[in-house]
Amino acid sequence: MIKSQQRIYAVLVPLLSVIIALLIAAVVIVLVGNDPLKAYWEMLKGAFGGAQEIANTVVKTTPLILTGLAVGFGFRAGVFNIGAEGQMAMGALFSTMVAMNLGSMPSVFAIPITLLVGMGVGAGWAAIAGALKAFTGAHEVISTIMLNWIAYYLGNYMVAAPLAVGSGTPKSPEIAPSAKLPPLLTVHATELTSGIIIAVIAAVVMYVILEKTSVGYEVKAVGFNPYAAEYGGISIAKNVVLSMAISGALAGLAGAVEAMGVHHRYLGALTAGKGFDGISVSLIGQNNPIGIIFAAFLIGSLRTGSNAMQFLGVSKHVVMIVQGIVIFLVAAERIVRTIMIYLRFRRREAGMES
Amino acid sequence: TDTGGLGDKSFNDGTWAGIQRAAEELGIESEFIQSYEQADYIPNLTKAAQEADVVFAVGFMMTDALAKVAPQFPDTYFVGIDIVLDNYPPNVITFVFKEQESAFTVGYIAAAMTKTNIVGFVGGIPIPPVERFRYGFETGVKLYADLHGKNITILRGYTNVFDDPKKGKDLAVSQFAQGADIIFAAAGACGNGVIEAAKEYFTSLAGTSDLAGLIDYYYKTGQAFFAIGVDVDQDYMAPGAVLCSSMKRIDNAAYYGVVWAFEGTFESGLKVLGLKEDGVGLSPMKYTKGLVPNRVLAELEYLSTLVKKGELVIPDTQEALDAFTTPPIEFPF
Amino acid sequence: MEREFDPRDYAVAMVGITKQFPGVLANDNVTLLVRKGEIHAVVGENGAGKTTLMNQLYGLLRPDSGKIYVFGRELNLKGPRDAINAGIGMVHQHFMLVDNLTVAENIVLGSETRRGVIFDLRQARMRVKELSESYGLMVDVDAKIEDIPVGMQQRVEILKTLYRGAEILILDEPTAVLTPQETEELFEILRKLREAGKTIIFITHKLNEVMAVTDRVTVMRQGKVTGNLITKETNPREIARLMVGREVLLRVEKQPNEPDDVVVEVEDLWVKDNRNLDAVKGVSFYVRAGEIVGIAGVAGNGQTELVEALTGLRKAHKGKYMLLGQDVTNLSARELRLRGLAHIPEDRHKYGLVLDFPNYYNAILGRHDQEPFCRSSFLDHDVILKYTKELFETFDVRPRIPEMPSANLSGGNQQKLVVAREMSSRPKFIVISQPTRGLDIGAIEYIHKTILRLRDENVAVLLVSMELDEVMSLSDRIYVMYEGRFTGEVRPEEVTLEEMGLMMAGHTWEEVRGTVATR
Amino acid sequence: MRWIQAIFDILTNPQFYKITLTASTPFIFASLGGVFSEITGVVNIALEGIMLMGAFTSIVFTFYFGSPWLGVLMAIIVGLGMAWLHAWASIKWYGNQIVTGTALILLAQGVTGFLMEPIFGRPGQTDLIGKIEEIRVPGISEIPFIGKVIGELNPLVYIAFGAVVFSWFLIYKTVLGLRMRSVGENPEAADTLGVNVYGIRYFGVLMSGVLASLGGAFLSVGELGQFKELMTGGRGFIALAAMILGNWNPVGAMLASLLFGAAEAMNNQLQSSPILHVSASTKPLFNMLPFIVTLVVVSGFIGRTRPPAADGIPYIKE
Ligand SMILES: Nc1ncnc2c1ncn2[C@@H]1O[C@H](COP(=O)(O)OP(=O)(O)OP(=O)(O)O)[C@@H](O)[C@H]1O
Ligand SMILES: Nc1ncnc2c1ncn2[C@@H]1O[C@H](COP(=O)(O)OP(=O)(O)OP(=O)(O)O)[C@@H](O)[C@H]1O
Ligand SMILES: [Mg+2]
Ligand SMILES: [Mg+2]
Repeated sequence: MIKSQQRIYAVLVPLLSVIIALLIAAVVIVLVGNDPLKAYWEMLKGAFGGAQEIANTVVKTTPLILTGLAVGFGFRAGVFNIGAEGQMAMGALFSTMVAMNLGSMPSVFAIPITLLVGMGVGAGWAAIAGALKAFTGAHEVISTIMLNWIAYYLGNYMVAAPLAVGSGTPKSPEIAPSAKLPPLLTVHATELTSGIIIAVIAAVVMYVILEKTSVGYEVKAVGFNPYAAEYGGISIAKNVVLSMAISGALAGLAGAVEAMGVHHRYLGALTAGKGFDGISVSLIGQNNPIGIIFAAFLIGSLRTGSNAMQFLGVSKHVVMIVQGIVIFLVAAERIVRTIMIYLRFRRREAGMES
Repeated sequence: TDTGGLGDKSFNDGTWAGIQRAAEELGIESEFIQSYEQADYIPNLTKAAQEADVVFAVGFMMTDALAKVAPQFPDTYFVGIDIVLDNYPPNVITFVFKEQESAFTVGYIAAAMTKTNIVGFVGGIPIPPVERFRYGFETGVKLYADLHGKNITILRGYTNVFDDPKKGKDLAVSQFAQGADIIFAAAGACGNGVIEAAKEYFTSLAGTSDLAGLIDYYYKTGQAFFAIGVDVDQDYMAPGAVLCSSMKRIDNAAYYGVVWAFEGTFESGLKVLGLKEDGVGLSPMKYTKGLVPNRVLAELEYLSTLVKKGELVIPDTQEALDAFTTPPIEFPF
Repeated sequence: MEREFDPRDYAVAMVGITKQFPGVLANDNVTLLVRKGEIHAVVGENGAGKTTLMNQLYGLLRPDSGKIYVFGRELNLKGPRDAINAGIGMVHQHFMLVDNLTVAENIVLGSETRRGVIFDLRQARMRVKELSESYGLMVDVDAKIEDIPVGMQQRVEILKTLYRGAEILILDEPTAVLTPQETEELFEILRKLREAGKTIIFITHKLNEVMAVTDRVTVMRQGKVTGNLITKETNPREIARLMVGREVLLRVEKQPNEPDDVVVEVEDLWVKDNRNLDAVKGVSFYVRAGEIVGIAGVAGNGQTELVEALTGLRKAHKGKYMLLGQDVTNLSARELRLRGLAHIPEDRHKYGLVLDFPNYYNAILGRHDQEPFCRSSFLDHDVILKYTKELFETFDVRPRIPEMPSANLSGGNQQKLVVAREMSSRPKFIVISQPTRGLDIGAIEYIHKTILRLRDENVAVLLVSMELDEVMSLSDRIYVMYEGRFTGEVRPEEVTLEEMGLMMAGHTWEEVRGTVATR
Repeated sequence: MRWIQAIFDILTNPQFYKITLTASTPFIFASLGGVFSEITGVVNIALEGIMLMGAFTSIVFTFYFGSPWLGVLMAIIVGLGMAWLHAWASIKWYGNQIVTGTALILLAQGVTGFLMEPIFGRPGQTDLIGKIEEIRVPGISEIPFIGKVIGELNPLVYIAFGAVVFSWFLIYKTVLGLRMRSVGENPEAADTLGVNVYGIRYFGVLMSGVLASLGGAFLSVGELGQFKELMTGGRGFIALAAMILGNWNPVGAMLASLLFGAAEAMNNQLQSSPILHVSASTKPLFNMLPFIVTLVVVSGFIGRTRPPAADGIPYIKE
């Protein structure tokens, strides 16, 4: 009974948070002289108003699911992977470099190979932090932050100089057509990426690994209590590295999917903070793979909708504010719960009076 | 716009200025969308195409998006700034600039004005436009040095980002510390930090920060620290401390893009704008023109005509730069 | 009671206290009366509600109903600060010390010596030194808590209360983590405090301790008071019956047993401790199938390191460790387990359990990747659940909810879970360390019986315990450990407690025998 | 050989040390802020956001009132406000501290970006509006070499080092500091001694707001005289790393910040060095230097650091 109530809260809290955040943002919108209802209607249309809009929303959601899973897996295994950003960049960069050269290979090979390269490189990049933690005790928060910057600069440099094509663009050449993820749907120039399928599969795989396998058992044990894990014959070092590697593989996959499904090449700013967004996504989704899918969808639709809002002259920053408030309230969910209890209490009182 | 957004004091702002100028003259409405990230370009361009008659894609980052969206909306005109496409549908025009031709002028001035015989270059990410600024700058420096028997060292550094002014400042300060007295910044918003560094150093040297004081000091001692601006006329940002700016007339390009579309003279394809087309150029040096010897300005005027006539070609690749040798030039005065 | 109840007769009078937790009535109309200047024992099974009662006296919990009088004044405690002001001090069951602060800092925290805003450490040290000398509570004022032994930590806790001028001291299971020597020292201190006029409430599971130092006893069971006794007029058997509600064997009955082949052989083993100093300095011993070998010694003489080396948690840098004829020196815990090792660790929270795991996960820790629980990396939850249920049934782990996080089990049941898991792994060799720490007499009885059963099933058992009684009553052979070396190997029936004490203080068996003989 | 020569040149140039100081200052402020918060047991990942708000606020008030010092003062007040939000959510409501921190970063980015247009009439970035000028310390500035390093600096740089001393003193020498450390390590123990756990945690978090905000203000009115959206550029995260590397100790955090600043200064100087023959377009790789140095130091020389035991765990009373 308590458990089912918990589940209801897990859904209600984010929803109510969104409502509260929109209410606060509405005040801001009024203050700058716009009509919040119109703006929100525009936002809703912008996110779900048609095939193209929905496709856009899904495109935004896909990498967020994967980075959310990456960070979430880390949390479940007791490591704070703040480096999904860099792992995603490296995954995208190297999968692009491989996929550029797969000219004649058929898709059945080219796509899996490219995805695997993205995952492998992401895993490797994260495993550096894992190994440093396991063998020298270096705090993963420091090392992943540093690796983020190194990845960022490396990526910038690679597309500016050695990989650069074109007269002005910091971008790599296009990947081989056979390595592109076939779009599920094309509306105008918008391609609904089949990466979403990969992301959902990844969520299922993460769930299975965590809940159904001895690998999940071991990484969780190490995360919760390394002493007991070691006592139970579980290698701490191996599992710290493994946890980071799996987390990084998911982030690397996000990069590969983004490169193969959306941009078809590597660009310096491809990650655009999605690795950091993964932290919020995983925490709004309570580190639960299903929750993460919904959380990513929530953020993805807010972002997509906000672009439409700009046409009314409401700046994109309003949506960042909304997002900030939503995440804030989800973190301090007790605030929202208290409000809910208060509302219910009021309703009951009103009911008694009438 | 691209993710840089308006207020970059560079090409987003430049475009917007041009569009607004045209819009005022033609009495039409204009609106902009700023993208969070690259994945937004396609949806935003699509949305814009559905609502407007002329759509601008500003910045090289939008190349792919433009190529994909434009063919979908044949009745809408698309103008790309800093973009080169592989093939051009009839409704697309793109502009690129010969950055090297404008940078060569500021390089020439820098070489003429340095007292330490060391000048600096601060780049952002070494993408081709940034590099073309550098090639031009180095060419200008070399030309002056060769023609006037000076021996000038160029310090080069990159911030590897475009949006962190503090990094620009730290790099500029490092170059001043290593003896440079004039620094050219081709680093987006990082350049603001370079300008601030020049202002700080020059102010500290002269003991005053107002324009008259700085100029007086320069006349008295011949010493200064200068920054050179980029993309738009940045001279106003720190009067006296910004020697000049190497401009891309993006506003002109944008203006013509709108006007051509509405006047029906739209011709699709790539337009490369250089000195000749008035697409790039030296800022008017509103505050500092008096500091530069007239002879230098005259030489520069002459060299510019050579460039416009195609008799002097400014390198636009590293190889061309390495191969560049100063041709025998006889000034007619 | 002959005359009207008058709270002024008592230092502490808790009357009609009731405290309900979700699902548990922890205190059910409890009345506790403590006279001024006495040492008053509160005893009872695990979970009887002793700690809950004391937490209410100290202001950490608020009673649902009931009244609390201290020196005749009714108190309405809103927090520990009120209790401190009323002259109450409490030494908690789990120490409340700040590990990375020094002893002096811990003692004065909250009532610091100061000059303006500045913390006057010099004065703090002085005051603490004075205080510790006047009560004979020796502490190293400048040592960090994390570097001092538990015995000293305990004294720090007591000093904390005295520093705040406590007239009434609550000690919640203070002896659970102490060695016999330390316990004896503590009793001396308690007596001294009583002489100084302090009132002491003393919670313990050990009836001999009750008999040794207290004046009166309150017995609790399942949230209720089941007896108020005067120590001199009662006996352990009676108290035990009131606690458990049935007769309890206070001493195990052991049948002699014929040991089998040698299972474990250790030769000249050297192990370093965390500070990289030699903790085990060349010990050699053997354990045979079907025998219990005890290791006795005062805490901190290398037992912990020896156990860790034997169970794969620590490297030995010299020596040889043979298990079933194979050299297993420095193999990992995993490999040792595969070869038939089981281990009941001394610290069940740190090593024995992943507290955030559900019980059924903890029930397979160490065998989580083996058939039948795991097939080609996939866990078989049905099998695991069924196995856990059986385990809970056999070993009487309560409550019988496999899905519950182990953190929510009581300490006694956590220990039972660990014991159940390790014993059911069909070990050839089991290392058992401090198996009954903090457990009530009912649970102790059960665990002792189980250890003997293991022996009778022909397992080689190594029992390491600070409880001299425990080692003496269970072991077939005993090695006494002092400063990393064995001072002797004895059979329990041929030594006296006094002789053991001498050996634990560093005298060899020969010396001890010599002294005793010449005397 | 050339490399050694180049590095030697740099190390003997007083400007190298001066640039190190100014590059380190934002990290010093923000990492001290982190120390204050975490030492009482509250993880504050929002440093980045608070810095950004500080940078913004100080420029806004400089813009309206022409006084950068007023800007700094207001930055402190706004920093307190941001920190209070963090404290309120994570202490009073037991919020997940990492998430509230992330939320505050987003909020700061949104609010500063949003207010650009109404206040300055255009988005993106402001002009050079005004800043605090360097001051020359008489006496010190005349000493050879050292005078060039520390004789003439932005007052906020001196304040940053003052803040290190102040923090060290507060944390290790005062009653409040003792209580802060106890609350971050074992709040329950502190509570049983009547220490006001929540009050102390509020104090720690609010201090982090003041300091991080100063770090941001240093970037805008201290160094550049302008505001640019997202101008903190991840410095809050680097400060977080500096705090950990410095083992949650103010002096350690300062040293880690200096290390980072020195690596950044070395990067800038090496890139600009006229005697190194490195092709211009590979120079951007030098920008990785500070991060690689930190990674090496973390793993090689420092090893394990130990966070306060109760760091990040909400303290829930009965
Ligand atoms: N925080 C709590 N939440 C829920 N129930 C609790 C809590 N604390 C104690 N209880 C309940 O109160 C009962 C009494 O617990 P208490 O700790 O007082 O026992 P105890 O007599 O001190 O046992 P022990 O001898 O093992 O220390 C427990 O059985 C438990 O069910
Ligand atoms: N957070 C909790 N939620 C629900 N039940 C709890 C919780 N914590 C403890 N309990 C229950 O409290 C009881 C006793 O817990 P407690 O930790 O007080 O042990 P104890 O009775 O003192 O035993 P021991 O002396 O062996 O430590 C158990 O029955 C356990 O299920
Ligand atoms: Mg208890
Ligand atoms: Mg207990």
